[in-house]
Amino acid sequence: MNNSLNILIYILFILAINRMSATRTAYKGNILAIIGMSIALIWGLINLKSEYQIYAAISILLGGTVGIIGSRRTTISQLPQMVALLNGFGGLASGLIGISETINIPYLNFLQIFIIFTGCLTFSGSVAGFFKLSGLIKINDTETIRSTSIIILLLSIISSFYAHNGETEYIIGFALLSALLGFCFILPIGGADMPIIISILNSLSGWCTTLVGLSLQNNLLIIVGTLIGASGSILTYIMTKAMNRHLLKVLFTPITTNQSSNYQHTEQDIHKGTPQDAAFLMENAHKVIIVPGFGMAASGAQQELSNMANILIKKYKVDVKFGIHPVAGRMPGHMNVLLAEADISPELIFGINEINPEFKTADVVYVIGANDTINPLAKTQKDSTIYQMPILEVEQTKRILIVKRSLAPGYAGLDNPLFYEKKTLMLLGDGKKITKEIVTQLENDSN
Amino acid sequence: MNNSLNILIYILFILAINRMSATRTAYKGNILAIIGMSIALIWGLINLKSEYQIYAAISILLGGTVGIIGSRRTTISQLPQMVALLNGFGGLASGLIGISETINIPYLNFLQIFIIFTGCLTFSGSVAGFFKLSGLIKINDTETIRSTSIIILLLSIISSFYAHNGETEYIIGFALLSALLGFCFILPIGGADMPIIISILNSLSGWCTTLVGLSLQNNLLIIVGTLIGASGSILTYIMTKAMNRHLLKVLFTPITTNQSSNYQHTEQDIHKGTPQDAAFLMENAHKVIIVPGFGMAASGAQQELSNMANILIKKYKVDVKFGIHPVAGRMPGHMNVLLAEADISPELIFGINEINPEFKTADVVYVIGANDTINPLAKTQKDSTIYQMPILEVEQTKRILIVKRSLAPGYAGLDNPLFYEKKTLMLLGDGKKITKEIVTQLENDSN
Amino acid sequence: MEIYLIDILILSGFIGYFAIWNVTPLLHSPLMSVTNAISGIVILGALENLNFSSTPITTILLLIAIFFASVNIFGGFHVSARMLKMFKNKDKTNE
Amino acid sequence: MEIYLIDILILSGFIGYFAIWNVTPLLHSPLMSVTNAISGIVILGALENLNFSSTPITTILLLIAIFFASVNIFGGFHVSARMLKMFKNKDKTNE
Ligand SMILES: NC(=O)c1ccc[n+]([C@@H]2O[C@H](COP(=O)([O-])OP(=O)(O)OC[C@H]3O[C@@H](n4cnc5c(N)ncnc54)[C@H](OP(=O)(O)O)[C@@H]3O)[C@@H](O)[C@H]2O)c1
Ligand SMILES: NC(=O)c1ccc[n+]([C@@H]2O[C@H](COP(=O)([O-])OP(=O)(O)OC[C@H]3O[C@@H](n4cnc5c(N)ncnc54)[C@H](OP(=O)(O)O)[C@@H]3O)[C@@H](O)[C@H]2O)c1
Repeated sequence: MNNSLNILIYILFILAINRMSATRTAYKGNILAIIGMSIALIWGLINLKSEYQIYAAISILLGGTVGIIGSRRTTISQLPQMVALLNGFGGLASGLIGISETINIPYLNFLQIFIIFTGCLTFSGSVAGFFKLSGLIKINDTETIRSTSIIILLLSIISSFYAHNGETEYIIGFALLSALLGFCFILPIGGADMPIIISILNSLSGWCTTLVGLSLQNNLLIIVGTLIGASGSILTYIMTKAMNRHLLKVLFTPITTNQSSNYQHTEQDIHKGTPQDAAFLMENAHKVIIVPGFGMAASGAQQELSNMANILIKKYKVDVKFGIHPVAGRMPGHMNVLLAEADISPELIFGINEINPEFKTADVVYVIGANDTINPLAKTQKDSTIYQMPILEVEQTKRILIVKRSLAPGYAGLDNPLFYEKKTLMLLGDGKKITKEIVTQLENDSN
Repeated sequence: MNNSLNILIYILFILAINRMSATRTAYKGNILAIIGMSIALIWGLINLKSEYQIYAAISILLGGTVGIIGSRRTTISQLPQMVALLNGFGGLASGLIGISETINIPYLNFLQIFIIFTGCLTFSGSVAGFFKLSGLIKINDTETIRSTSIIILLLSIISSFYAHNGETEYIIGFALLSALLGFCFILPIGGADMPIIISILNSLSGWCTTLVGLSLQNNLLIIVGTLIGASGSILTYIMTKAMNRHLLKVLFTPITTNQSSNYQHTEQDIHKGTPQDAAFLMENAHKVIIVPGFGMAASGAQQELSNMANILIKKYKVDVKFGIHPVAGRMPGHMNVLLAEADISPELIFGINEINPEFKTADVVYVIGANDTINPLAKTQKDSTIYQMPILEVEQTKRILIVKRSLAPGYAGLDNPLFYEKKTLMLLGDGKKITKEIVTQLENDSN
Repeated sequence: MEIYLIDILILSGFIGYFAIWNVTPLLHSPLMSVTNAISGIVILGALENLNFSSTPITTILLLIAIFFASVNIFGGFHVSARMLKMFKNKDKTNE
Repeated sequence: MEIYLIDILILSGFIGYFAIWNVTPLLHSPLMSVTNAISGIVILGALENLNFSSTPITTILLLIAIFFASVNIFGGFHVSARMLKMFKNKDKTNE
């Protein structure tokens, strides 16, 4: 009975993950996974000694409530940090299981040491990722942190030998060191690389599950954990390829935030435009390409953008396309989620390879809150974190409209020479507000 | 050591099968599989008692030689029956292993009975498939054969109880009955359904391997066998979908070869054309679609067809496309293999869904040796084996040229009303010869 | 049994590999979020261990583990559903 | 061990499923032919059993099995290579 349920559960999970491969089936995939998990939870509770059942149920209820409230409170643009944090909690759970297993045991085996290490590291690394993605921590002095983390690594290796003997103080010490290591290791990593990091941590949380499964001889945990571990690793690989980053570089190259210091401009160097200018340019164009970035997410401009596209298409017969960079925003597919939310037809949305040849023939490109993903320095500035990342080749279009609040750099901390080009019109202000004004203007103008 | 080799081997096989998913990597996939198999063979020989090594090596060498010579002697249009036959040999090997295991054993277990049954059935079924595909057997009285096979099925079930006791005569009897069953079961199945049958047998040969693995507790055989068994089953499913056939119908509906009897025509009802007519029509067309079928394979016309397409494109600036039906020829992908052999650019080749909307706008369609796959009766004739199979909608084109040797029906034994349409010109003769004459004519004409 | 254990690890790894390889980048975020929620299955480990818990400390540690794993599970599926619902709605309007 | 055995069957089945699902119909024939050749791995069963062969009959049966499995293996790979070579050549000329 137990084993056939285990099999049922992992089959449901495999089918769920498989469904995630197409937008049409992905939602159902999630439901399959929820069904599998519900079976697991119920079965787990039933098999519990009756004296513990009530406590476990309360823990689950409390945790579940916190999780759901947390998720509800999260705005869509905060989803990436939420995913990071949740991931960390999974790691923490494994770590705690590992610690509890070692209490009252004379000797730890390697498995248990691994569980504690990986679990705690995943937890604290995810928390660090959460802070970085929320913008709560900004790091300048990466070198010191890196040297510190090497020392911590050494300390935790040493402490693992002591922990091996099963004394609780040492085990706790080892756990804390592992956590510290994760934190210090993730902290100095370039912000632009955070999605890769989340993916790595995701994969680690899978491997934690495998390790716990191995220690408990539980085939369900082993299979599911390995599945997630492997899929996370592959996802990491695919992402590093999409960003043209090497994994080792992501992990070990210090960020140099001051790389743009030799590139100081003021608002006098730019050509400022008004929403009216923008509306005029776009309604007279044959072809407009819209390039959204993190700023669209931050200002929640997607619905206005959808209105703008609709008016341009219907009223002014403009050929409108959306060009989406694979790492625009703060997580892969971030823009797609938002544009889908605003009911923008998928036929209008194009990936980097399809849209890049089109910039040449477009009349106007409307960049809203995108910066790094259109930054031509990616081609030339060797010491930048985005060097050699493929960009959207916005610079080939006749007129460039850029909406952002200031001349502040993007996520990678890099100034953007496009802002100062003659053919660029800067629309300084909140993305949603400016787009709304453009829409109003478009509505009033006669075609 | 043994187990790490096993793991290495099945990893190689999995990677090999994965590589088969794209034309670019498929050839390498085959090589990976060959490497895996070589390791297996060498390791198997090394682990053999020295007294048997020489005999086993000789068997392998002899078998290998026969296999390679057989494959070399096979013309490309005979490949399908060759695959069927080889498949059968795999099944036979499993069956023999099963029988040998049961000799000198007081009681058989279920596994061994299954191995013998599946192995022998796969063998004889494949042989029947081979005969049918080679055209060496044509069956009319399917009903009798079907009733016979039910009797045999009952007999073999009964005999399995006797065989269970381990007496050699009964085991042999059971094996023979199983073989007879496979033969009688496959024989009456419609010719048009043979690729589905081969795929089923392919999958069965995988399951045989699994069974042998289970009986020997060999994880390599279990994993690889299940892999092939599952992939074969899925392939079967995909194919039945492509042909719009239901698996149960494939297996249990008798073919009624005489369905076309109410549709008797003579050569007087058709409009005969010459290669010169065909050349004239095509060189003056804007758009020509070429539809090859089994007749192209049989006559080996692919190279001439490639020449014809080239001349039309280069000299006469005609827009030439190839439309390929998924089950044209005698195996899935049959046409694609041949067109690839003749170096026809893949950009010119289209599947049924892409090409069907184009027939309306084409001026001429050049059908060479295709029949069932363009037969409009598939839409109307309910009792035919191709009923509801999607067809290439050749009838929508202004002029239809059909090359075949006679008015004989195609594989499904169905007459084709297209032959007698006013806009159709029949070019009776060998596919290659006629195409060659058209090429000569095209070369001589001035554009 | 050791022998089969390594097979299971390898085979599961391959399944993870195949399942992910075809996913469009567009769905990478929801995918991560779903797999993340699924990895909360480790909660079964905590529940199982609870049966053998001998001291209050381990019981409390395990209950905390259950709490956090539940946050991960419920929050993760909820976040995923939120992301995926948008795609789903869009798909409907297009049909 | 029984427990793990069924896991292995299921996982292998899934791998077969995933590996095949994306194959274009164009490659179904070579695919069948390659998997067919691979299923000749059953030859290892014959070789293994040969070590325990006690009577001439079983030895002969197993040698015949080895023979036919080899026909399947060598013929199968050769046929596959022939089919695939055509695709390979075509691909080169296009690059
Ligand atoms: N997608 C992922 O997987 C992912 C994950 C993490 C990091 N990243 C990294 O994030 C970057 C993404 O590039 P991106 O081009 O999308 O964004 P970006 O380079 O981070 O630039 C976003 C721009 O939006 C502007 N902005 C912020 N809030 C705004 C508002 N309310 N209204 C209008 N504009 C606003 C900001 O300028 P102002 O402050 O002047 O307004 C900023 O320059 C890349 O470096 C990428 O590697 C990507
Ligand atoms: N692809 C697969 O997977 C597969 C496998 C097995 C069966 N099938 C079935 O096979 C059929 C395939 O349809 P199809 O349209 O390709 O072929 P078809 O319906 O079998 O017709 C082939 C035609 O080619 C003509 N032909 C034969 N030799 C020729 C030669 N040397 N020169 C010129 N013409 C020649 C024959 O007519 P003459 O005798 O008058 O020349 C025949 O009518 C379907 O029924 C399909 O279901 C398909």
